[in-house]
Amino acid sequence: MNPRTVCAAVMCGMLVGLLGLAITMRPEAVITLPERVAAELSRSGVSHPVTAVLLNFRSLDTLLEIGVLLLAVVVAYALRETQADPADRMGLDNRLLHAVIAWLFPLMLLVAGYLLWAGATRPGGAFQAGALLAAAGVLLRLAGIRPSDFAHTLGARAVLVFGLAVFLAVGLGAMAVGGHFLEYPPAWASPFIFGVELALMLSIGFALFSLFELAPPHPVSNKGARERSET
Amino acid sequence: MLWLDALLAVTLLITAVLALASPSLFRAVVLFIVFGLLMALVWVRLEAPDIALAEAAIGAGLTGVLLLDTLGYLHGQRDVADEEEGAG
Amino acid sequence: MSTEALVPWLLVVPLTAAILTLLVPERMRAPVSWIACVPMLAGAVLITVLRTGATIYSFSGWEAPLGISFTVDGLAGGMILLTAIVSAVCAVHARTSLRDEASANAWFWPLLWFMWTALNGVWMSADLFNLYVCLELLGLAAVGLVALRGTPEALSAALRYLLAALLGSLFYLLGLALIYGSYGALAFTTLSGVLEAVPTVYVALALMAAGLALKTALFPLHSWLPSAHGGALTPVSALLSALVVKASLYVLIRIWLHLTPASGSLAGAATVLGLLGAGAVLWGSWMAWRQEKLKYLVAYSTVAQIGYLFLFFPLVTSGEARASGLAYDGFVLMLISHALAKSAMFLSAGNLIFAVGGEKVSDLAGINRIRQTSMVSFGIAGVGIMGLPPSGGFTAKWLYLQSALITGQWVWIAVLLAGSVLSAMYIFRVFHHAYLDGPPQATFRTPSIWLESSAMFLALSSVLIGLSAWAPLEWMRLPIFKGSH
Amino acid sequence: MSNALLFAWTGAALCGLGLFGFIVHKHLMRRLLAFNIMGSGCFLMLVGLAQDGRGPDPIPQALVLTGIVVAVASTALALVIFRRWFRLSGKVRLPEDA
Repeated sequence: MNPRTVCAAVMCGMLVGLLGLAITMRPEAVITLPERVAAELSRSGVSHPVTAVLLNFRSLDTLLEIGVLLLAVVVAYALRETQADPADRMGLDNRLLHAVIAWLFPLMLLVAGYLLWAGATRPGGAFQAGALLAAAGVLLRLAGIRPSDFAHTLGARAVLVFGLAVFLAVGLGAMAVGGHFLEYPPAWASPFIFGVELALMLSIGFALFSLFELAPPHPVSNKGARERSET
Repeated sequence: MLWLDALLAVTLLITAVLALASPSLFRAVVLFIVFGLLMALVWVRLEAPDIALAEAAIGAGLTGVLLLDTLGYLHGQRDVADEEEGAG
Repeated sequence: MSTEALVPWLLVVPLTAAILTLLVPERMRAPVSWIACVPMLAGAVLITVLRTGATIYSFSGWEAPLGISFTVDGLAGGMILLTAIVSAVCAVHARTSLRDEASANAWFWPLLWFMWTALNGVWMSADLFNLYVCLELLGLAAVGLVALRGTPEALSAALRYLLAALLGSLFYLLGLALIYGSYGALAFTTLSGVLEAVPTVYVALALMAAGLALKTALFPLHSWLPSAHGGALTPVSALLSALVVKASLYVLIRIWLHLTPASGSLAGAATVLGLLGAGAVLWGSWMAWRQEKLKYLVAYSTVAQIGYLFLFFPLVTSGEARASGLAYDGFVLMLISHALAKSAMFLSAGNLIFAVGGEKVSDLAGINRIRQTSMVSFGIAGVGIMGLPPSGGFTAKWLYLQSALITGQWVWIAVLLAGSVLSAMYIFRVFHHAYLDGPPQATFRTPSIWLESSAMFLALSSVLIGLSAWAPLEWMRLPIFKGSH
Repeated sequence: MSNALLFAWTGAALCGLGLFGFIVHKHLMRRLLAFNIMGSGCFLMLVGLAQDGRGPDPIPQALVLTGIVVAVASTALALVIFRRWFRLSGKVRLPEDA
């Protein structure tokens, strides 16, 4: 047994032991927040409680979380420029794949739109829709289709910050009409939340896609390519 | 239904162990994606469909793609078999 | 004008600046950032001057526990001002020092603004989960800033830092899960005084403390810090050592002050934290003395100084009101003077490295013959780090000593004295090399006035804060420690 | 035992497994896998404990959604830095683990 394994086993045992102790010995829970959420739901502008928590009651968390996502993309940009990349990977040039994508791509956009719209009343919302958009982008990318150097344009950066900017603008708009930051007037809550979600979906989707796109490209993994990279 | 959940929990744990212990990194990543999909099932059982959707799309899907892409990058650059020895 | 209206702007302005710096052309990013520093400084000064009592601000108009509330009390206000001053001066330094690093120069600015947003969030947030998001934003921004240099050393340091930060966050999140599972709330105002002295609460607090200690690089969890702080670009090193490591410690202090169960003793936990702090002081100073590279010496000095900050825990739990008050004052002053002195020291070290063209302490040979301003600012900052009068570091240690004397905790007095001697050793080692004979004067470069004056400004502030310590202490005193003076 | 509590226990076990893997492994990608598994364990505990003996609770569910996005951002950031590190150094581990 090397010391590292022993150390890991001890730490793991301690953690599980402590968690077990905490779960078995925990006091009678007093959780009333779900009732509070249910009571205020009608004033939140959406009827799905999770969306209400994410985009109204605790919207500041969501705002900062978009910042976290954006930050990861910024670092990817920064490192990409520090070191120049080799030639781009070619992608899987496959006719069947192209045919499948021709069908799948619009379908994915459609489902993303549905998820966004559904988020107000039932499961779904900007994150899931954004992830689907990103997946659609990755699919295109795998098929060798790429938006020509779009990543390095002002437009790309504008799409990235769009969600955060709209979120901030809506928050400030709420302040302009006399509320707190991000305090939607109940009558306007629905359209505000939908607008924010739409912007977030675009930015989240593009950010997740960029994290894939901005990673250093590698040559196609075949023998020839490997030899090229060795030299 | 509790026995079904217990079965799911056990499968989840076994997948996690396999993903962490697999000698092949590629197999570990694939098992991790399976783990993510099982997590999505768990979220459905916990009446959290929002998380289930996000877990399947982001947790398993995108993280999996990023991991696989990185794996391809490692192998595309050079043979890392010798590096992997002893890391398992 | 009430301070309440200022609170959201302390997040909105840096986030807007982050967006703008991403959109404008690269050469405009520094000027835009400079302009944005002005409202940040103004807001920080206003909130310090105008605040009376604790200001509570509910985001989205939903009060805690349903929504997220920020609390700006004396401690938070002081940290906002400190952040604004140090970050603005580092921005001045970065404008010149990053000019030769094309990519770093372009992307430093948005990362700086995300970091600033996260710091302000950490100082003000009174919600456990919101603090988690703020800490993640801060951690990823800091990791990005370390990686910015792009060298293999910087990248591996960034990865090690990232792994430590992520693990720390997970421990924090586990504690949070246990607390929500038992008490159904995340807001400090709701949880304060509610937590009972039961195993679950202690496990939750211990997990959070462990995670935060890892993020603060408390000995023996400090191994990620020296390469991250020592290997980063100079203004980044200054920001990380002065502000970023303090954020997780600050959250720990908040939890300690607001969430620990009223019944039940904390003396055991406080002693453990104090002993680890003592270990940090001794080990960090010793390692600093042994470093070859100048910036690594300064980074290990941070490990040691974090140890002093952790002595707060045993001193504040002594049960004697006057001793607790003194310990709090000493802690606050130590925090401020270390932030100012250490950022000054890193900026000076960066300038010295630029001047002599080598990273090692021994490369400094001969620099003193040509009266380098950077050597002077390094020395003034060193006075604060060693805790010699009239610096803030001296007054802080003096307050700690008094607190320890009242309750007769001789161990910590010994640690304070030993730490001072050790820090004098590693700082005089730098001076020793500077006085040695070296290459002819012609091989030295002269750093620009911007670089030298920004380091000097922070160094002088670290002394000034010692001469006028009553002012920040008066502003930053919390109600629970009032009346003890 | 409710199924929520069962999954909370599962989460605790996953945290332990993840921590073990995180410490024992040296390959950075394996450490990231372990981090993600530990993260999933944390999320399970958060929701499981809150929902034990009660119905679905939207607050921890929303927190976990936020947590998942933060986790994927962290993982992606780690992979980006890792790839650069690998390209410059040819190594898949941190220098002190080599």
